[in-house]
Amino acid sequence: MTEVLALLIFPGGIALLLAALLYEWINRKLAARLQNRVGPRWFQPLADLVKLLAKEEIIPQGAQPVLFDLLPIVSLAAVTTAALYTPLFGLAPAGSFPGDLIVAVYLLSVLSLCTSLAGLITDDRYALVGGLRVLTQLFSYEAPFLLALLLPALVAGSWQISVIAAYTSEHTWLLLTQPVGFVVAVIGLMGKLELPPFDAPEAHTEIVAGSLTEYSGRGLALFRLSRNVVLIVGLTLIAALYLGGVANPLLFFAKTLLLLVGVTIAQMLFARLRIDQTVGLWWRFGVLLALGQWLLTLLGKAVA
Amino acid sequence: MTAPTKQFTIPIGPQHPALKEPGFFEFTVEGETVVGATVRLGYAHRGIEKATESRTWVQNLYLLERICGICSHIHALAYALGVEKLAGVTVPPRAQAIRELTAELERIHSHLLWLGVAAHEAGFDTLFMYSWRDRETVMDIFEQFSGSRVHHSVNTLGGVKFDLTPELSDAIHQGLDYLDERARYYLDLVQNDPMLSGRTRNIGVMTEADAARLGVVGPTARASGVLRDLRVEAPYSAYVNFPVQAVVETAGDLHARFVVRVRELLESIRVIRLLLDGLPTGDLQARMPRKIPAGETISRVEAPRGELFYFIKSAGGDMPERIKVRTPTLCNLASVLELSRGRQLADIPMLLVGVDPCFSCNDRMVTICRVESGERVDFTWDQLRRKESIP
Amino acid sequence: MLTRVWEHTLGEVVQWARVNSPWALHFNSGSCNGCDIELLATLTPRYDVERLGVKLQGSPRQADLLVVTGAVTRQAKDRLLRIYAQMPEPRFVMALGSCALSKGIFHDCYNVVGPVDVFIPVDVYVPGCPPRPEAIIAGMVALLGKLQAAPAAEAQT
Amino acid sequence: MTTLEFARMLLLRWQNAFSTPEANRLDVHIAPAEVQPAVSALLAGHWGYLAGITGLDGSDALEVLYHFASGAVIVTLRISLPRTGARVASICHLIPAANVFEREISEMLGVTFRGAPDTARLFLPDDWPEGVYPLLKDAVLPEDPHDRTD
Repeated sequence: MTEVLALLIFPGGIALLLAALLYEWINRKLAARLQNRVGPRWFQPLADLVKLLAKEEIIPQGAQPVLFDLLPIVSLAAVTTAALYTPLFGLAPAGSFPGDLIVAVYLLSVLSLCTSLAGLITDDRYALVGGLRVLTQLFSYEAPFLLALLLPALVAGSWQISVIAAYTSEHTWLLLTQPVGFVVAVIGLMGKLELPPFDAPEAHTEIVAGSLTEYSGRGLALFRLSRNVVLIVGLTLIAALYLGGVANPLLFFAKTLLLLVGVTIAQMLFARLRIDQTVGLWWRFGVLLALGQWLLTLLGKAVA
Repeated sequence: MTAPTKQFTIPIGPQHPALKEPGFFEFTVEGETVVGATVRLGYAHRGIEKATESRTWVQNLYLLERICGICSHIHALAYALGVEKLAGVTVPPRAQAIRELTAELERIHSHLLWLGVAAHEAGFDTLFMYSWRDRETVMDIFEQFSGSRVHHSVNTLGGVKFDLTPELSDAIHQGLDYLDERARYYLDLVQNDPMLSGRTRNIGVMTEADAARLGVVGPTARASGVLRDLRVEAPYSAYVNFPVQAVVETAGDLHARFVVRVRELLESIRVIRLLLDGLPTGDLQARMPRKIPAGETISRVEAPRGELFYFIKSAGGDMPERIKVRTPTLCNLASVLELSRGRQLADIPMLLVGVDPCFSCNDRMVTICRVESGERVDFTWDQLRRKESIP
Repeated sequence: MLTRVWEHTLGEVVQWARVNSPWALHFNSGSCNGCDIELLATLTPRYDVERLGVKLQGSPRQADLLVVTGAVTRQAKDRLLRIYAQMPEPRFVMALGSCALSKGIFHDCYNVVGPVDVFIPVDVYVPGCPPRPEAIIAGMVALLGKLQAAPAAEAQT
Repeated sequence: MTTLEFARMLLLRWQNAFSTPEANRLDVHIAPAEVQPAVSALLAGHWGYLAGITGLDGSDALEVLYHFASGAVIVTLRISLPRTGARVASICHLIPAANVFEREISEMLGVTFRGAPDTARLFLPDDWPEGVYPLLKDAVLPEDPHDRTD
């Protein structure tokens, strides 16, 4: 019974979705404040979500109707599953097994894959270009992001999130010993979420709304929700792995918030990168930096 | 999707987020690289040139102001200067100075607006918000001056309608102090911000020879090292007594177009300060006849986007015989199509916005120009190059 | 009984969401730019319509509110109809500026075929040449007020 | 030699008449057949750029005015054409940017530009009636079907 509750209401399920909306609001509000604006009201993401859910869903001509409906559902399901393995709100994850870190990271990528496919199954040209850009970007940030998240696993000597989290809370913050890995992980998360400056896949001024151009109601709502869940799961993972574990729920919440603030400020500072610049950045610097940090860590382990 | 060729076409407009105005562009792309471009305007074609023939000389002033909401004063100014020339009326010096002042304020408003839109195209919304926030300073001045934020109607035939009170002068000084500081900040930003430079440097390079030959005007030409500024070359209104210095950059890329426009902000601020301090005294208006003597005249002024060309013909009645307007965008648009080939799709909005196209201005005259590698060719680089070989 | 209460509550919630999240799409059907820049100005720091939940969307599919500026020209007419058709229900239209309301100063121009409301139904009119950003916001608030006043069941359709 | 005198010298061979309506302006009346050589002469002298082409409907003839500008100086090549079936050689192969201006005139006044690379409909709407040239003084323009002014 308690397990079902934990899955459906807290910390998974409803609480997760509400928290996702809260994080979106913080992100938008802070962005607005940094731009000298007042910004949205606290319930804005909820209103957007409910409105989209109640809106007419148009399946455009030329689109695969089954896939068109299914993709948003799959992506939301995948990312909420990923949430099961992460210590949401600093609490013990609902599910845990050796190697769950890799599973979680790959479940998060399902969002990108679904978004891309959503663009590719329609006839819309903006959506096609958007879908291709999502894929291109996925291939550029995925490797360094993965490397950066696996670094703590290397240090802790386990592929299980709860074990690594326990390790990091007992030792010095990995942020201090592995700063490069931390930076790559945060920037990788921004790439995953298509936040500026990595928002080329949905660049309004070039390709309207990217791969989601043809989505109007429920599908768009679910995709937006999935992205917010990825935001929260990603922040949780990074905080757990790099910012000293999950010892105290309140403190942990503060840590993820701090990360969110950092991400928002970074997203306000930069102009959008062209897709070729994004790829170049990741493969020229991201991968090398992450690999360099790996080598150093391995060397350190060998010496010690 | 399964087109037999690798090419497909991305339409931009007439409703597209990159264009706040209607225009219709088609870019043929291979992957992310643009191989062809066409444009079709006419969505904002209202037929103003014809309409001028059934309105009196004074009524036309208000019609022509509404050719464009961004450079409304400069359209009215070009028209008024032309009609005054035909009528042989000399405008009092104070009115001329106020006209120049309004034109320069409008330039600040237009360039700040452009900076914001260009930043928005580059996905740099923070800069968009900042520059539009600062633009409100100019809008406030306009409102205090004329009562309207957009269509100021400062001009009348024979002079200006509104006087510059000492209070207003103080308010403008105050606003300028703020804008001066902001403009310096933007100059630093467009020159030194690495991410923005990454999107602007070496993009859409137009050499001095290209610029001269394509007949581009305004900041687009000046960013390529071509000194084409009517305020300097052929001073009109009060520009004789309160001269401006032309801002010229030589790089010819998008970055240079950013720098030229921001430096022009500083130059406009400098001239407005001089104008405020040395404003001549006297009347605001000269008497204009209701009927304008028969004749033809050409009136050219430097709009924020470049040379604005009016041809005015009077048959001696109380309505014009013919008014022909050639806007700067028309001269510059062809260059975008030329320069877009071989570029990344992501650079296209930046390129477009680099010349600051104004389709409302263009509405009376519309074009399709195709630059395509394929068979549907209007004129291509090669043809342009051939023109160069003509002795 | 229970289903009716449930339906009523659901209707109220949906209506609340709709009133609080109007996403706008801007179409220029032949305007002089004046209204367009004032509309854009409402997004910027001084006016900031994100306070009301208004967001400018790029795709007609994702918009609730179509903002049309300018008298409708012959060439833009079909585009206007097409964009309106692409919008999902429920959709609303705002005619912005004198030209969109009555063709304004371009009333006798040969390429202007009419104000917006002869082609598509208009929910709110904002007069002015151009309307100030405050007027545009007032127009949006008026529209949202109209929505709020509508019975919940109607909002659900 | 001033810019104006230089232009006068370049165009001496093609002109029928010179006139100077205002300071800094030179109007050069030429025969329609001599547009291309005259433009070539200006180009050969590297004189200015094409600032625009104006079409006028005089009462008995159409006029096409090619405005070239160099600094403050404007040189206008003027040709006169019959009101119906007007034809003149295109200068697009000399100045590609002229295409835009020529198309405007051909749609607005019904002048045919021989040798123009593209003569498709330009800026009037797709459903505009054939043979109606709005800037002709006697043009019968289509009615607005939605006029509510009465």
